[in-house]
Amino acid sequence: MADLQLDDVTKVFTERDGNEITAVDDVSLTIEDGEFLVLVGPSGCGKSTTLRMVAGLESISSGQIRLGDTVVNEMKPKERDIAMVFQSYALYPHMTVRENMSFGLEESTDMPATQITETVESAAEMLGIGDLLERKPDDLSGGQQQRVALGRAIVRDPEVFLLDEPLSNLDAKLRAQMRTELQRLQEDLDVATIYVTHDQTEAMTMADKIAILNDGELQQVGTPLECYHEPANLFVASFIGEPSMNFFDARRDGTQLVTDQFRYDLADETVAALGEHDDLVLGVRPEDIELRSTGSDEHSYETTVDVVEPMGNENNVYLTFGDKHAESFVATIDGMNRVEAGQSVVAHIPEEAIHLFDRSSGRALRNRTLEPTAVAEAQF
Amino acid sequence: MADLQLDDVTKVFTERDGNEITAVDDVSLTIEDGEFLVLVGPSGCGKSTTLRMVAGLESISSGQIRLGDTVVNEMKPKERDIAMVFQSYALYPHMTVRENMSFGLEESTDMPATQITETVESAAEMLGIGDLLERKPDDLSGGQQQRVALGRAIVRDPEVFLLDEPLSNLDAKLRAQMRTELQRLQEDLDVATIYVTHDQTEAMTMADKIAILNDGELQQVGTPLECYHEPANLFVASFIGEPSMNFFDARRDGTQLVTDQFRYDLADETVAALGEHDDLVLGVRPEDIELRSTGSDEHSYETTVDVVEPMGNENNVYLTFGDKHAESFVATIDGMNRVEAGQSVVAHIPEEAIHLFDRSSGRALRNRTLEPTAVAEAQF
Amino acid sequence: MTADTTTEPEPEDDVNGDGDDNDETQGHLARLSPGRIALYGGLLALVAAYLSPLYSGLTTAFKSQDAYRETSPLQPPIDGFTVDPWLTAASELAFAMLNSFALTIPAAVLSALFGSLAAYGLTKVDWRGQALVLVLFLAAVFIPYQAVLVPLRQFWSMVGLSQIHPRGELVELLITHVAYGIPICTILFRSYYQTLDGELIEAARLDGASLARIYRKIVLPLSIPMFAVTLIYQFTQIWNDFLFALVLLSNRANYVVTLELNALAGSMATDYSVQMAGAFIAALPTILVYILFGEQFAKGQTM
Amino acid sequence: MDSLRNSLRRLNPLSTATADAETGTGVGVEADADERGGLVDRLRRSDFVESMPFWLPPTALVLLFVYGAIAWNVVISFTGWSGLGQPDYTNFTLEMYRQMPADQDFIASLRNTVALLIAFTSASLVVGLGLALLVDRKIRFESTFRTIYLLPMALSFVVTAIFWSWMYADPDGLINTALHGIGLEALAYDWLGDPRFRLAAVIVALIWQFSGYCMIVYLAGLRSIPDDHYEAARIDGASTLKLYWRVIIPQLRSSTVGATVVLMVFALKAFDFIYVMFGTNPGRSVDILAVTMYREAFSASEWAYGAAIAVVLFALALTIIGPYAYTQYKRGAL
Amino acid sequence: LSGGDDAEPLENLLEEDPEEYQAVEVGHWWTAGGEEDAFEALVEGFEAEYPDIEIDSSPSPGGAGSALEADIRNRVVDQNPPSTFQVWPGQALTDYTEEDLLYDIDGNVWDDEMREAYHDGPVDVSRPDGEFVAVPINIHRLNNLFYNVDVVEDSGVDPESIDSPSELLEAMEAVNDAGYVGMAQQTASAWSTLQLWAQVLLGEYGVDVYESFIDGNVEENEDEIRDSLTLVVDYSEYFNEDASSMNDWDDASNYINSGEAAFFHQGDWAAGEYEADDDLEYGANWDHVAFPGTEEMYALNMDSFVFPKHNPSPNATLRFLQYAATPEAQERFNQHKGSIPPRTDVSDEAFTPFLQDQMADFQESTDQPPSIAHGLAVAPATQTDIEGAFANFIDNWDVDETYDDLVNSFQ
Ligand SMILES: Nc1ncnc2c1ncn2[C@@H]1O[C@H](COP(=O)(O)OP(=O)(O)OP(=O)(O)O)[C@@H](O)[C@H]1O
Ligand SMILES: Nc1ncnc2c1ncn2[C@@H]1O[C@H](COP(=O)(O)OP(=O)(O)OP(=O)(O)O)[C@@H](O)[C@H]1O
Ligand SMILES: [Mg+2]
Ligand SMILES: [Mg+2]
Repeated sequence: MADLQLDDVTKVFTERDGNEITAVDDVSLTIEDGEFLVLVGPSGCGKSTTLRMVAGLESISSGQIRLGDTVVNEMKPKERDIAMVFQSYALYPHMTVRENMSFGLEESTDMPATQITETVESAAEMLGIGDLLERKPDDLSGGQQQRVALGRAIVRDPEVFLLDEPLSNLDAKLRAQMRTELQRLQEDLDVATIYVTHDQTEAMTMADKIAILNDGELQQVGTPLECYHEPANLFVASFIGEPSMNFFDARRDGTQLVTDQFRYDLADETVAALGEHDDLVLGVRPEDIELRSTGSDEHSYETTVDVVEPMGNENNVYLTFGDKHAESFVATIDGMNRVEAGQSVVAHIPEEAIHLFDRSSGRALRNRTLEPTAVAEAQF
Repeated sequence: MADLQLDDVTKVFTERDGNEITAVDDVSLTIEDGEFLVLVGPSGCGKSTTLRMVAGLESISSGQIRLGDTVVNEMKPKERDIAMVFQSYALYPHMTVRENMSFGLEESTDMPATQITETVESAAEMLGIGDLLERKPDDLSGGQQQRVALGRAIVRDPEVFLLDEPLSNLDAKLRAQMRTELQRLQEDLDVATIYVTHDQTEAMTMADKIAILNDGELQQVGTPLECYHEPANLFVASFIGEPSMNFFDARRDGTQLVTDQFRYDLADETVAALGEHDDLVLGVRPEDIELRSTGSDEHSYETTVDVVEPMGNENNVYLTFGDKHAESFVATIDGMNRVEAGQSVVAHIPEEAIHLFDRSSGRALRNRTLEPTAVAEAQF
Repeated sequence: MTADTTTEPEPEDDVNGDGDDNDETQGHLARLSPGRIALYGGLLALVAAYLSPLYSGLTTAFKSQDAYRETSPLQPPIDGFTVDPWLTAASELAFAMLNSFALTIPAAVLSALFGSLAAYGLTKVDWRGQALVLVLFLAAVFIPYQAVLVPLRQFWSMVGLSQIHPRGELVELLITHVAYGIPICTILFRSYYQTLDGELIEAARLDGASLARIYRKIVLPLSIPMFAVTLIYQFTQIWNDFLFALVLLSNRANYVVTLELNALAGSMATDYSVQMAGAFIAALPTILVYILFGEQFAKGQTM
Repeated sequence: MDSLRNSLRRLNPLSTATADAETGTGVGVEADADERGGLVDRLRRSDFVESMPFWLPPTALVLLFVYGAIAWNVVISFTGWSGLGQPDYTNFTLEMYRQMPADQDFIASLRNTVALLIAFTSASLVVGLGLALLVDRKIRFESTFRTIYLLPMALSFVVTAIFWSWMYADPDGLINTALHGIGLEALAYDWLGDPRFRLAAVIVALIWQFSGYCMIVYLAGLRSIPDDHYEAARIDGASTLKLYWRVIIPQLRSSTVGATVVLMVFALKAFDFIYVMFGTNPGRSVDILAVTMYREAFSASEWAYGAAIAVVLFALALTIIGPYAYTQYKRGAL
Repeated sequence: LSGGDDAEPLENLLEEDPEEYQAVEVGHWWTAGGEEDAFEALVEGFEAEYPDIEIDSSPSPGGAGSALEADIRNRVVDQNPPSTFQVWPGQALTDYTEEDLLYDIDGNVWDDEMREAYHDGPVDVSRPDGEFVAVPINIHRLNNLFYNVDVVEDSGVDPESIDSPSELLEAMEAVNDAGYVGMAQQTASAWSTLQLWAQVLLGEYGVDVYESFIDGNVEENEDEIRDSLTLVVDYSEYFNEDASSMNDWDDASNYINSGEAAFFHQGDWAAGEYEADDDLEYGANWDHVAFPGTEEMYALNMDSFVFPKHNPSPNATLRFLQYAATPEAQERFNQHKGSIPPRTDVSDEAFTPFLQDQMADFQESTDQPPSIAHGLAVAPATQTDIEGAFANFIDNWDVDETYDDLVNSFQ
């Protein structure tokens, strides 16, 4: 049982034509024993490559990977005591479920056959696939295959557990179900886990900690809510959350923000947080925008409803500042609220909810203030 | 300009081994001129088959399809004046965009070449692909290909427009964008449209009317909000909405519902709606459940928080009635509300929000009452 | 497997086979492990083994009669180098090469065309029973031609093209090759058409094109890569055919190159130099096709 | 905003006209369809009929030349036809089949055919698999190696027979020269002269010609195995040997089946090679049914007997093709 | 399509003095060396005689005529034969005569004058079924034993005094002891050994047994056949070691040129190899005797021309056949071919000393037994089977099995 540590890990691929691609750029991360780290980021950002370096399937261009006190850079996969679940499951199609699950134990340990049988059967029982042991993978449903892939990994009782988009081949309902199951399983196993996904829901709901990668570089590591509410930069702010945060380019003019569409007065402490930065981006999440039929208080603006997307439990309302062809921004309101396209509404953007970013570096200068309410106080 | 009408349309496939598969079972539907009908349902429920029968790509086993007053059952696809956009786009890879878009006009009309050119160019302009006309499909991005496929369909100025999961090959951001575009386009074209998808968001946001299929049978036809708030049966109730509606098996005992976990008093008008039915399913949407720290009024129950999935803008809270291993149900609360796993909370299930279904037939006996609030009155 | 595969390669010296080995650019020479060296050694030894018949043939073909008698076949033709065998063989085989070309090219084109038409009719258009027809085609690919030789002879002697014109035999052979080429061409085209997106054809039907127009405007242009494969396959098959020619051709003037090469070998039994030169000349077109279109050739072989 | 449809309409008066016309005639079409909605009309419209021009001519050619000829061959085998005359289709006899068991040449060639079938097929598969595994190890110049191993496949059997008769020549062919060169004179046999080695010599030459084919079939199979199977096995701790033995090779089953069918069927008809090397009368050590058939029919004018041997050959081929075609059909591969 | 019954009678086709002749297409396999020269000489002579008629040579080399044979058969079956073709006479023609595919040319070509000029053997093989259907053009002798003079002298053997095949075995023993190859032979293809066995049978047991054998009486002659086969097996001990990989007789005959072997049995075409060798001289370095025991015989291998029905050029064909039967044609042809004219009235002046000796032997010969290996003696199907038997024989030298095969060959 040990922590997994990545120190300045870099991976450079050299293509045949001599081009160098830095797939992973100087990434440092610590995954504590028992911790569940979710690695997210857009396609091609280096998630899989990072995972494969940890597994030993890809060499490390520079930096160190340590498991406990051991540097594992030069170790072969089988010496690392790591188990991995692949996106495609990579089940051996010619072997039964039992053979698939035993294979790793037979190859990498001296465990006697009877004990292997026992281990495999108890793991299968735990995963609810005890009665499928004699089937071939092709005769299993997607969810069952997924469980076999998990089973194959857990029987080996590894130090570190790696999962590369393990749910992406399942349909929505099954994915939701497996998500919860996986989470429970990891809690039970209590082993350091890296989980790669590009699904936000998975990232938010499963992670102890999220690590966000972009273009090979680590953007932020934090709890899901930290990343949601206190994004380190523009990229994280736009990547996390659906519908995405609304952004307005803004210039600071004294204690006022000036955008193409509106002016926004800032409180003193907000101004202080900005320091010298004048070229800014104002961000606000759709659910933080309040819509009212009338009103003219501070931070309220006359807008026109462009489109309403009713989602049942909520409505996404696309708003524009007067001009129909200007870019719209989105506010999310309760599904029971009725708004019609074309209607005029007042949008209120509360100051405690705004994010401000430096436009050139993208760095967050000021994140929203969090005043979490306990359930007790809220009405619903 | 005509309505499209399906009367008791059935499709039976005979497999090689003689098995009969009823892919579409006695479906009747009317799509009015200019109407946008979205056909949803789980995989394999017969959506594509229905569409293909309308297009004439699949023969009709029984029933009638009418376009205006004409029965088109026996007509060949080209005689039906229908355009279709395929999931794979089905662009002719060896032809330029221009040739792709002209092909249908050349094959099915006597339009002179100059006029074809004009038509194609104006449609391309409209779709913003005017400068791509000389490219081959392989040189286009997914979104551009999608637009070409649309262009190919609209230049033919069809009576009916069919789209089979046209956005499923696009990534999330592009999908959201194309969704709005498609909607606008259809409004402009003002032509009867059937749109197949299994994406709920698309169904809810794009449709004038949703038709929900399951296992070849039509479950409900209605506006998106009707389907969300007034599901015709259990299937629709569980299919529409994410997270899915919570269901509790219940027995009626006088004016009380008795479930394994709790008792629920019913108002008189609710009891009246139930008629003779005693074996029921109680349904309630996650966002309709209110959580409070204390309280003991009617329809409130002591529960324990099992898991909290923070999604940023909202939290999905999984609750159990005391026993940790009983099945949990889910409530959605605002993202700013803090709840912890293990905490005890009181869940309030308001009577106006509950749905009741007959357990054996699945038919809805009582749907929630709708009291839509105007934006004006709501705080947010 | 040779012993070297038991040696574990470095982590990224991957054993998997997706063909594009990006790791090799990191300098194979720099990290040639003993396992790799053994691997290349084995591969080169196999190359030697596979090329040896051609090598000994080639050296012999350049040797004069004396040099051939006196030197080992391993020895390159340095003393006694001559191109006479090539000239002799070429002049003997010239007319037969022409016959072969006149036969092979149209036969290959026709069988590919028929195969493509049949595959289109049997794949992209749905009707029951096509699977049965396809089973017949598949079986026909594998039928030993001995099972049809006698009737084939009878059939053509009844038709009697050879009596109408001295070249009639070649036409008979041509038609025979077309007929026996159709099954494999159909199977090849069919497996290709199955990978073609069915929605393409449906889109064209919705666009108002008839089956013939769809074939002409959509399927045919998209089949060009497969035409390359089948044409190359059929070209080599027909060029290399011996049995049908042996049975159907009786007039020397109509001999195709395989027959004439066999005749040459028979009449120059002791002159290996001329035999080898002749063998190379007869093989030249297919070797050229193979070298120029190796990819398509390999595809055709694997169906 | 102007409706797009209308703007298109304006652009396109013709289409409006046709659209209107269509609504006008629509009823007519319906009535029409009702009147002659019978079988004939269905047929006319059916894909079956419409697709006929495409598949019928080639199918007819195949039926005539392949299946018609096979049937005719069976008929001929019952006629007892021999000599330069014409078969007599009025009298049928089983005589041809009756005399087979007593015909030592036939027995010998049947035996050789089966031996060739088994030895050649299995050896080619093994060699081909070995080549494929070697070539698949991310080697440099992979395509060059592949090209060389597959090259013999491009050659006519007439050509390869000529090359190999020179390879095998005793004492100055390349093989014996090489054996002498490395001091293994004892192993330098007269490969083509000695009846003990003739069949083996033919098999070796045929392996040379066909192993490249097996290689590409196996390579295609190997390349269809996803990379992550290799990776999963390595994480599972399998050594390279175990990886291949337990994970990779078992997945090549369908490649093996496909290649086996092709090789076996080829082995049945391997005629050209033996004919060119040894003539029509190669002797019992290397005679195979394909050659015997040719000799009986076309050298001795024992047409019916030749046809009967061809029927036996065909039956052998059928035992191989039949199950294959059937499973392909069952699997829906057709 | 059936046989030749429906063909026009020859008389209807022939014209006394046709205005125009079709070209004569001649199928043959004389495509190399002296054979090619011989055929060209024949054509030259004919064209000088008949300037109006063109000869269209249609050669099919390879397989010692087997390619031609198959081609001709196919064309005859198709009723599309060449005008005439080279074919072994005798039983080799039975397939044609059974189906009545050849014209009887008695009267048109054969006449009394001609018949007188021939020995019985050649006449008999020209009318296998009683009707004259073939015109012989040459004769090769099969019962020859060539030897290298130095080698036999060195081994103390006198070929002239060897009287029977069994004595030949002893002579070979002596040669072997002297360090030479007893008999040069090729055993890669079967016909040389079949031919050798036929000579052994003739030499050891005489013409009657031989003729009884070719009539199909195998079992009546079981002992003779077994013994003669055994004798060939004994011979094989003294063959050159590489006999089994030699496909061609001329590789074997080379052992005589080079002085490595004493004896060589082959048709008289082998003499060409020695005559062409500048280092060797007939009588001094190489010499020839009849195969022991066959001194009175002239074992026949012949080529002939026939007149197939459905003939494309009947008038020209007739002229060609008539010409082929003349002494002039046979002289022209045979001096190049290395064979002797079938006619006995041809001057020997133009021939080599060796052939002159052979012509003299022919004049004096009492029997002219036909060749088995070349199909003169037995029907084609039988010949194929016998050849098969010997193909097997040279593989395993098993007398019992070969005897059984020979019995079966006639069934
Ligand atoms: N073997 C390789 N050779 C060259 N470049 C590679 C290789 N593997 C990955 N890359 C490149 O490295 C970058 C990161 O790839 P990686 O597979 O880690 O992305 P990812 O985040 O897993 O993406 P996805 O979400 O699509 O799986 C990409 O630009 C990719 O093209
Ligand atoms: N050609 C066919 N032959 C036999 N069965 C078919 C055929 N086409 C479709 N089916 C069956 O009909 C049913 C409906 O198929 P259909 O393609 O219409 O589903 P779908 O709703 O479009 O599903 P998806 O969302 O996966 O596209 C399925 O059970 C399918 O297996
Ligand atoms: Mg990845
Ligand atoms: Mg579908």
